[in-house]
Formats: sequence, C-alpha cells, structure tokens
Amino acid sequence: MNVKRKQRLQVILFSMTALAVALYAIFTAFEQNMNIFYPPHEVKNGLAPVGQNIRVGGMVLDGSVKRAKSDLSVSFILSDLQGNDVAVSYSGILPDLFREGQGIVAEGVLGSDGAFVANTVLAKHDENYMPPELSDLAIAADQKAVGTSLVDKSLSPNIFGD
Amino acid sequence: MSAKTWFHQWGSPRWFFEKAKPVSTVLGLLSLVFLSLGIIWGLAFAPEDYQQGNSFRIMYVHVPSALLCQSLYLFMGIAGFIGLVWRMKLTDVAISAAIPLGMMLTAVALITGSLWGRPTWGTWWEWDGRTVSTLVLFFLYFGIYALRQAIKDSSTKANATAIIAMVGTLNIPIIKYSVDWWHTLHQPATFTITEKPAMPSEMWLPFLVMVIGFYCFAGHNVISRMRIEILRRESGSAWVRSIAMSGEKARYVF
Amino acid sequence: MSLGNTALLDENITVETKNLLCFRDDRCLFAPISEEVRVGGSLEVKGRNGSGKTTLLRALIGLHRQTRGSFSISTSFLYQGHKLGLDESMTPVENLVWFQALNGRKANQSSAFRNIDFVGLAEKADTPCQFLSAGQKKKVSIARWLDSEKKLWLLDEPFTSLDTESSNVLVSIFDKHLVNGGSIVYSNHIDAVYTPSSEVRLEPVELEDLEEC
Amino acid sequence: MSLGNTALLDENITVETKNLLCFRDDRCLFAPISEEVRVGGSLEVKGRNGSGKTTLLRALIGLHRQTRGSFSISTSFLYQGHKLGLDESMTPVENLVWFQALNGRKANQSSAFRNIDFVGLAEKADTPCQFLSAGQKKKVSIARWLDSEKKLWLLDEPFTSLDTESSNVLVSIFDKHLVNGGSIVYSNHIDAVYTPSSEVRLEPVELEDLEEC
Amino acid sequence: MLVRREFIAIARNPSLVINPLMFLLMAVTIFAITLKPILGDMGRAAGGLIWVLVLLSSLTSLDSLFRKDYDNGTLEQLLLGEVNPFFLVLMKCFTHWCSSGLVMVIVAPVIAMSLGLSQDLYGSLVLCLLVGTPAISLIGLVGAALTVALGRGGALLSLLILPIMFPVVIFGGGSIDSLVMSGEFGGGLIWLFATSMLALGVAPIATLFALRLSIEI
Amino acid sequence: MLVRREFIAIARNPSLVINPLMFLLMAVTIFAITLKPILGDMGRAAGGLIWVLVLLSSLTSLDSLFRKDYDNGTLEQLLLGEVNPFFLVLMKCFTHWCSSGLVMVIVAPVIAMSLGLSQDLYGSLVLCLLVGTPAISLIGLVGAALTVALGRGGALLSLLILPIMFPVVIFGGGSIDSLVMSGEFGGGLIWLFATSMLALGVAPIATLFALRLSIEI
Ligand code: HEM
Ligand SMILES: Nc1ncnc2c1ncn2[C@@H]1O[C@H](COP(=O)(O)OP(=O)(O)OP(=O)(O)O)[C@@H](O)[C@H]1O
Ligand SMILES: Nc1ncnc2c1ncn2[C@@H]1O[C@H](COP(=O)(O)OP(=O)(O)OP(=O)(O)O)[C@@H](O)[C@H]1O
Ligand SMILES: [Mg+2]
Ligand SMILES: [Mg+2]
Repeated sequence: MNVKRKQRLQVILFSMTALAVALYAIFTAFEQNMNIFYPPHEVKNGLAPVGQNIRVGGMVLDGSVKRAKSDLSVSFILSDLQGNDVAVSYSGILPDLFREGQGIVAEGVLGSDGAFVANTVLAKHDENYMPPELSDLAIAADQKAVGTSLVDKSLSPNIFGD
Repeated sequence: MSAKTWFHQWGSPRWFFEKAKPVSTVLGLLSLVFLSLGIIWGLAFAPEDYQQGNSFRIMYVHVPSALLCQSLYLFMGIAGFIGLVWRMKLTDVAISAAIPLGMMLTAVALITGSLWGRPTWGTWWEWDGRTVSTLVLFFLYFGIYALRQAIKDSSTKANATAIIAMVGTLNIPIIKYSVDWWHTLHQPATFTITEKPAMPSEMWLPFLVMVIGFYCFAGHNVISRMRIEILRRESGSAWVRSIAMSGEKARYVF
Repeated sequence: MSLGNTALLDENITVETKNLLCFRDDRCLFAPISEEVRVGGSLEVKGRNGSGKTTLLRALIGLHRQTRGSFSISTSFLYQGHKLGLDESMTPVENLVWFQALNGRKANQSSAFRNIDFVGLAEKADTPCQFLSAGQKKKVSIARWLDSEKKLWLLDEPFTSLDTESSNVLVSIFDKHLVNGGSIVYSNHIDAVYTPSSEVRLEPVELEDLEEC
Repeated sequence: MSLGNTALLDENITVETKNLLCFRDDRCLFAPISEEVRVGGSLEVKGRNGSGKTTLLRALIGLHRQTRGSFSISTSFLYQGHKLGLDESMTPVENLVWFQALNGRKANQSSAFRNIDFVGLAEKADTPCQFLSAGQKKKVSIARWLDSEKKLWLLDEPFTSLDTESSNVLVSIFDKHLVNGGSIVYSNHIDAVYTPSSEVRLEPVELEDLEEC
Repeated sequence: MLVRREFIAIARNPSLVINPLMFLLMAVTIFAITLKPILGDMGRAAGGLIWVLVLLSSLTSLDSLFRKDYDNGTLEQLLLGEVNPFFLVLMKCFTHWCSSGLVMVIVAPVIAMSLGLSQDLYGSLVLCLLVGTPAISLIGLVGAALTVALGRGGALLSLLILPIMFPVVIFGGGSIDSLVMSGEFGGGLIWLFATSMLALGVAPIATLFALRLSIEI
Repeated sequence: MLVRREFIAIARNPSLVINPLMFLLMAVTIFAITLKPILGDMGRAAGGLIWVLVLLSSLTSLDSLFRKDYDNGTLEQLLLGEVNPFFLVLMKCFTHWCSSGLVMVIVAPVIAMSLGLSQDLYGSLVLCLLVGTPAISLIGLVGAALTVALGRGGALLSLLILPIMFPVVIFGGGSIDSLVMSGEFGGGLIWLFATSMLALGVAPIATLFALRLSIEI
C-alpha cells in the first residue's frame, strides 16, 4: 500500500515538475519573435536580413505592376499602405488572384540595395469578405486598416487557432 | 439527485441508451432544418464576394467541417481522459463513434480547401500552416483508426485509444503553432468571438446557420451511433435481449 | 503490498478468493473458486489445458482484470509465468543480479552464484542463457526465487521440463519456503510430483450456471 | 530421404546409431549411444536436463554436426523441437494448412480442421494462436503431425505442458502411427506417460572415457 | 545495475546501434550527392535534413525496443518488481536515446561538415540536438509500448507517432535554419526545450499505462 | 500455396499495405514541410528523398524479418520442409519487397506530385524504382540472416552488408536526379538493373547459408 502510494507520488512529482518547466519555457518562447516573415516597414528599416530567404507580405500597390513584354518577368511594389514600400521583382507565373490592391506574400531574397527578388509569389486572401457593390466603398474607407491587419495578424501567431 | 449518483449514471450504458434517444432525435431534426436553410441561403441568396466571386461559397462547407473536425478530436481527447481516470465504458463508445465522422470531416475540409485553393491561391496544394496542421490531424485520426483495427480485445482497445488520443490532443496546439511559425498563407480568422466578423451579415448569417447545422448533425450522428454501438456491445445482457424479444426493436433504436 | 478488491481480516491468510470468476472475451472460464491459502500453506491449481490456470494466477496479481467475485493478496509476491523472463544474451549470474536489483536488493554476485550452484548449474554460471538447454533455463528462473524476500510465490507450471532430480530439488525449495513462513500457489499437470496442502481443480462452467453467479 | 554417415542394410530399421557421440564446444555430452529403431518401434530418450537429448535428436536430422561415431536415418522424417514453430498471428487451421503446403502436400482446410478437432481444439480453430494457452499451442503443433506422410517422428518432449487427457490422446496418436508402420524417437522427463518399445538414458561421460572413443 | 543491463544488451547486440547509424550515414551521403549540385552550399538545407534524419533513424530501433522484453517475459517482471516502473521507463528511454539521439549528436559534426555547414555552428548544432532529440525518444516510447503486444510491424508504430513528433522536427529544423541564417536560434531552441519537457511530463506516464495494457492482454 | 498465403494475409488485412503507405505519405509531409521553405522547388530533392525512404522502410522491417521465425521455431520447419528452402528465401525476399519497395512504387507518383515533379516523369520514376528496389531487399536479407545467425558477430557483419546497398541507393538517387534534370536516366537505370541482378544471383544463396548456420548453432 505504502509502496504503491510512494511510487505514485514520485511519478506525479516528476511529471508535474517537467510540465511546470515546459509551461515556463512556453511562456518564455512566446516572447521571442521567430518569424522569417517581415512586414514592409521592417524591411524598410533594415530589420530584415539581407541575402537570405525571407518572406515579405503586404498589398500590391495600385499601378505599380509592370510586366515585361518578352518573358514572364514582372515587378511591382509591395506596401503596407502607410508609406513603407518594397520593390519586388519576380519571374514566373503569377497566381490568378494576383492583382493590384491584393494582399500577397512574396518569398525570396532581399538584396543589399533594398530590392527584393522573389522566387515565389503567393496570393493571400485576407479575412475580409464583402459583396462587390459594397467593396468600392469599403476599400476606399478601410484600405489603411486592411493593410495593417493583414500584416499584424500574420505576425502574431495564436496557438489556439484564430 | 446527488452529484455522485448523477455522475454514476454516465457509467451505465443502459441509462445513456434510453436517455439519449430524444436528444438524438431533436438534434437530428434541428440539423435537418439548419442545414437545408443554410445551404439554400448560402448558395442561392448570399451575395458574391467582390474578389472571389462565387467560389467563396465553398466556405459554407469548408469552414464548418474544418471547425468540427478539430472539435471532434478535442472531444475524443477529453473522453479518453475521462475514460482512463474514471474507467467509464461509455467514453470508448463515444470515441468509437467520433473517429469515422472526424476522419471524414477532416477529409472534407482538406478536399474543399484544396478545391478552393485552386481559384484563390492558384494551386491545389500548398505547404501552409493551416493545411499542414489539418493534414496532420488527418494522420492523427488515421493512426487511432489503425490502432483500433489492430487490437482485438475491447477494453485494451479502449485504453489504448484513450492514451494516444490524449497525447495527440495535447499536441494539437503545438502542431498548430509549429506550422504557423513557418508557413503563413491561409487567411487569418474571419470569425472571432471577441470581434465582429469582417464580413457583412448577409454573408455570415447563412454561415452561422451552417455551422450550427453541422454541429447538430455531428451531435446527432455521434449519439445515434453510440446507441447502436451500445446495443452491439451489450448484446449478451438481459435488457438488450428483452428489447430484441419485445418486437419493438425499431422503436427503441430509431 | 496488497492486491485485490477486499481487505483480509485474518493475518495468517495470504491469498483468499470468494466466488472468483475469470472471463476471457466475455466467456466465463471456470466455476467459482473459493479458496484460501495460509502462511506455510500451498495450493495446487489443476485443470485441463485452457481451463484458466494461467488466467487465474494472473488475475490474482492484477494482470488480468476481467474478473467477478472477490479476491485478495496480503503480502509481497513473486510471479513466474510460462515465459521465464530471462535475457537470453546474459549469463545466469547476470540474470540473477539483475533480478536482485529489480527487486530492490543490492546486487550481490556471490549470492547469485550460490543460488545457481544450488540448482546445479554452477558450471553454466557464465554461459549466456541462449546456450542453455530448456531445463537449464528453467533452473535459472528457479534460482532467482531462492533469496527472494517475497512471502507468496505464484508459479505457473514450475515443474515442466525439469528432470526428476531437479523436480526433487524444487520440492525441497518449496518445503523450505513454506517452513520459513511463505506460501505458494502453483499450477501443475504432472501427477504426484509434489503434495500441496490443498488443491483446486478448475472445472468448465455451463452457460446456465453462469447466470446465477 | 536418408541422412547420416553410413547406409542402412536392414530395410526394417529406420534409425540406427553406432557409438554415436555429440559434442558441444568440444565437450562430449554423453556416453556412446548404439541403438536402433525398427518400423513400428519407438525409442524414448531420457536423461537429466542438459544431458544432450535435444542435441542428439538434432544430430540425427543433421542440425547438429559435431558428432563422432556413425548414425543413419532411412526414411522421411518430421522434427518437432522445443520451439513449436507456430505463427502466432495465424489461426490453428491456417498454421496447419501452411504446414501441409510446406511439406509439399495440397492445402486442405477440411483435413486441417479435422486434425484440430481430433486434438480437442475445435472451438479454437479460428482463434489466432497468440490467444491460446500454453497447452493449446502444444496441441496445435501435435495436430500438424496427424496427416503427415513422414514415417519417422523425432519429437522433443512432446508430453510437456499437456494435461492428462491430452497426454492420452497423444499416446493414442503414437500408437496409431506405429501401427501404420511409422516409428518414433522422442525425449521425455515425465514418468510412465507412455511405454516405448525401447529406451535409452543419456549418461554423462567422464573425461577418461572420452579419450577412448 | 538496471541501467547497466541495458548497456550490456546493446554491447551484446550492437546492431541496435549500428543499424540506425548506418542508416544515417547512408542517408546523408545520398542527400549530399543528390542535393549538392543544385544547392551548391547545402547549409540551409542542413537543419531540415538533420532533423528528418534523426527522426527516421530513431524509428528504425523503436520497434524492437520492448519487443524482446515482451516476448521473453521480462516485461512482466519489470512491471511487477519493487523498482518503480516509472523509472524503468525513463531508463529505457534513456538507452533508446543513447542509441539514436546521442549517436546523432556524435555524428552531427560529420554530417554538418559534409553538408557544408560553417564550423562555428557545430557547437550550437549539438546543443540544439541535445535539447530536442529526447522528445523524439520519449514520444516514440509511447508508440512502441502501445504496439508491442500487437505483433504488427513497424508501420503501425510509425503511423501512430509520426504526426505527434511533427513539431519537434519543425522547431528543430527551424532553429538550425535560423542558426545558419542569422547565427542565432531565434525562439526555436526554447520551443524545442519546451516540447521535450512537455514530452517528459506526459510520455513516460503514457508509456507506463501502455505497457501495463500490453501485458494484460 | 506458400506465396498465396502471404497474399491472403494482405487481402484479409489491408492494413499491411495501407499502413506502410500512410507512413510514407507522412514521411514525405515531414520532409516537405521542413525543406520546402528552403528549397523552393523541391523536384531536385525527389531522388534523394525517395531512395532514403525506400532504405528506411526496408531497414525497419528487416530486423524482425527472420527474428520472429527464428524465435518461434518456424525457421527450423522451413528449412526441414519438402519445399526447396531456396525458394522460400526468394519468397521471403518477395514479401519483404512487397512491403517496402512495392509500396514505394505505389506511392511514388503521389510523392512526385507533392514535390512538384512533372507528370511525364512518373512512368520512368516507377520503372526506376521497380528495377532498383529488389536489390535493397535482397541485400538486406543477407544482413538479416547473418544477424539472426551470429548474434553479435552478425551485427558486425551486417556492417559490411549495409555498405553494399550503397551503390544501389546512389545509382537510384542519381538516376531519378538525372531524370528530373534531363528527362532521361543516363546510365543509372542499367546500373541499377545490373546491381539487382547481381544481388539476385548472390544474395539468396548467401542468405540460405546464413540461415542454416543459425539453426545449427
Ligand atoms: C487544402 C487546403 C485548406 C485547408 C486544409 C484548410 C483548413 C482550414 C482549417 C483547419 C480551418 C479552421 C480554422 C479554425 O480553427 O478556425 C479553416 C478555416 C477557414 N478557411 Fe481554410 N483551408 C484550406 C484552404 C482554404 C482556402 C483556399 C481558403 C480561401 C481562401 C480558405 C478559407 C478559409 C476560411 C474563410 C476559414 C474560416 C476562418 C476563420 O474565421 O476561422 N481555406 N481552413
Ligand atoms: N546452442 C548451444 N550452444 C552451446 N551449448 C549448448 C547449446 N544448447 C545447449 N547447449 C549445451 O549442451 C548441453 C546439452 O543440451 P541439450 O539441449 O541437448 O540438453 P537436453 O538434454 O535437451 O536438456 P533439457 O532436458 O533441459 O531439454 C547442455 O549442457 C547445454 O548447456
Ligand atoms: N491472451 C488471450 N486472449 C484471449 N484468450 C486467451 C488468451 N490467453 C488464453 N486465452 C484463452 O483463455 C482460456 C484460458 O487460458 P489459460 O492460459 O488461462 O489456460 P491454462 O489453464 O493456463 O492452460 P495451460 O494448461 O494450457 O497453460 C483458454 O481457453 C485460452 O484459449
Ligand atoms: Mg497456462
Ligand atoms: Mg531439450
């Protein structure tokens, strides 16, 4: 009887200690920023590493898309609509949803001149849904907010599902 | 009724079998109403999206099934925990009823997601956080399913399932976090409890109806299959035999 | 250590069963067993192949849970099933030392060797068990019981594959254990190899009888 | 099939040994054996644990090569060692059918079932062997011999872990095989379970005796 | 003494260590050969590769971890002994880790070299492996214990535990990756540590439960 | 009958095939998710990945291939039966291949798809695997038999055997790689074929020898 109880106590103590340490570690971990994802303002401010594979996310600035005539290369400006812009060049097939004003995530390498060479471009639908007739109004009114929300939300992961 | 006797009832398959019947019926009817309302509303009356056009309507199936398959796994984990600690037979019945439904809904979420991904992302499949964690969820379900196939003895089966379901459930948030860390393509939450949805009410109301319909359906499905499973497991006992003899099988089961 | 679903009143009783039934796949294996084993007593469990001897022994130590009725064990016990639990790649001495450590005793090579010698395996003491004959392996498992402090021994067919001389050695080991205040429950097929203080025969049970209990 | 290092002259003799010695690690296990088994005859090999019974049987069928002296086997044989050779994940019927195929016979489910029934395992015929008791597994291995065409059976401790009834069944199986012109060599520890037509006791051998042979 | 037995067992059956090791070396070679021409410098891929390989190579020895003890009846004796079986499970885990994680830790510099990782990173790489690999052994143990009595091959085992081990590989690969990129772990190391501790809190109990289940069949 | 038995076993218990299949898919997922962000286009990694997985899935089942038969005495019966044991060895090899090589052949297109390989290559990929994987099973068998037979010594010997698999894995990886690059096998395929045939000529005999040794000990 005593033996069993003692054994059980040992087990519980051991496991609880481990779990407590784990919890502490998790809370510590949450304080760290571990993304390879950078919003435009960080790129602008030199917070993103140069010459390494990173992701940049933002909105494709209206009127910034320039397509080459001969091949598939394209260049555009990625912006958070708050004055922080990143020039992106890409060569390849763009996703159907790629259009001006759309949120995208570009994966590639940041050059020392601040130009971003993408090897993948992913269209990213944001969390806003609205009927077409509403959208003109809404975009005009909300574009600032939309841009930031895209950037911020993808920055702060939430373990319990969003 | 004291708390203790209330709790004890749940240990009795027979009590559950009898008490759950009306619950299951009500849920079944509710799900019928909500699902048909939601489908008609969502497919025919809700407006198009300004960017995606009609393809966004996949949401009305995709999101509820994605939500539900996670809820069902959580449900299994909790049931497993209760079963292990209080040694209750009913929990394994519940798990055995939840597995196929959960696996199916995970598959539905994966398939509708990838159908949706084609027009929006330009690809059927992308190694993105949400997609990967859903895929892993499917693997988790499949693992449990395969384990149950391999064990003959029913009580061993119950305990083994409970162990792995618990460990798996603990892991789900970590899986989600680990993949989110690396891959972010899937859109962030449209619906949160704290904020108003980022979509007009003509769009989210039918969606809400669909979600409720899905949950009712899952409740109905799990409970009625639990009841059938109880009959199968207790087929040797007197009360089941008396039902079988009474010629009122149909009335009891359905 | 105590096991079972009821407490024992009498200090002298080490194992007690009341209307104990064991099930496998919802099938009742044998008619209800009500027995008690006292300090210094031994119980032989007999019965046909598949009558449930192994199952009964395992039920007593909590390794088989599908039971009905009540039973209890009041002392520390030692169990030896059909599988000997020897590591084939280790020598008999290593196996014994390991078993000592497992049972919370200090590893003691010399007592291990003494026990192996006692069962007549001295010359094989340092041969890995995979190179022993069937009976010799069995003897290694017997040697492990010798300096055990466990009061109750539960042994599944301890006499199989032993030759006559070794059976006699085992009988003397039994007697010594009983004299020292131990008790033994063992299953057996072979007639007249040992005379226990009591024996029980597991009889198959009919479906109708099952309803009653 | 014939095995051994000399040819047999007499047709009626199925096994013959002349001054046969078996060695393990350059140690001679037993004093020279000179025996013969005739059609319809049986030979019981006795001896202490580790005296070399298993080794002798394996030497006869060529699975142990360190021998001296001469021996020969003149017919097809069947060997059953301590290990039963059952696939635990298969049912008894499947095991029997597999054994039939392995021995070049057509797979025959119904005869497999009949044999399993004969040893009294009909109700376990479709339970995977891992869910059988020790004695029941042994019985499955016995059932495999029943419709074998092999004339000579070499069996290592066929009676261990069988209950009395099953031992009697095995005795009747032995008798039938002998009447049908078979012969049997088997090892045994248990007294008086079967009366063979001849028996041999393996005696340990002294170093001096070893020099002679 | 109890721990010593495990090491005796490994010493007497070196294939327990040799097979995973050989697997590792062969796998690295083949990756080095097939990936080198494309990537040129494979440093970036090293993180992911190393962790995928650790995971896969520990799978090779997992299946037989309890199998032998189960077959010969040692497992019963282990669970019935006086020593708290919980510690026996921890010990088993330790020896499994020694024959997979630790071996990997030892081989890691060689692998890192062949994948062209810069030498200053070896220390951090080893640290990262030391912190993360225990989680793999711990989680693997649960699966091994659950499947030991079932007599099915390793596939069921891998099926059960691979999805649970997912985060380890991702955090692990991620932290080596950010090590290569920025010379720092980012949050990866702490996440690895958290996963290992979480596994340490949950897995041994689950294993113990599962082992009892296995011998009660 | 003896071969049919294996297939009946599979038919009755589809998990024998489905489980390894799912395992492979899972391994690919892990691989993809760790390497994708780094490699971008992963087609080039396909060769290495596929062969490493083949190697792994055959190693995991190799150890227990003869061990179980040896432990429960089936091996004796196999070698003493009327059927030519040589064919039994071939059969064992075949079933081992079914649960590793063949499963891989089946999954290969899915893997290829998820790694973004072009569709025209699927046929050649499958061909390449069909030709090369038998060699792995064959060589592995020798190692397994040696370990069963010689215990400790065998493990050391299989240290010698495993490197013999090396060429297979490297030719294999190389030919998929050149397939991806240029759409052609180069000389890889014929080398693979040669290795498989060589293994077929030597390995079964060696295995048989080792198995006889093991039961004569
Ligand atoms: C195979 C691919 C996909 C998978 C496996 C997948 C999986 C999931 C999962 C698991 C959720 C539930 C998240 C939660 O816990 O709340 C979810 C929600 C959602 N998904 Fe997907 N998804 C996929 C593709 C897509 C695509 C292409 C779209 C459209 C752009 C999409 C739109 C949504 C939306 C709108 C939600 C609801 C978000 C919320 O408010 O929580 N999904 N998806
Ligand atoms: N594989 C082996 N390698 C080396 N020596 C062995 C091996 N197997 C048995 N021996 C030794 O050979 C001797 C004879 O063993 P054998 O198995 O023939 O005895 P046995 O008469 O069958 O005994 P038992 O009645 O216990 O089955 C024993 O002393 C044993 O230790
Ligand atoms: N693991 C198992 N799962 C299901 N049934 C089992 C299992 N082991 C044994 N049985 C069945 O339970 C019954 C009792 O088996 P048990 O092993 O207790 O018999 P036993 O009296 O020890 O027989 P033996 O004398 O052959 O050792 C048998 O009919 C057997 O078929
Ligand atoms: Mg028994
Ligand atoms: Mg013997």
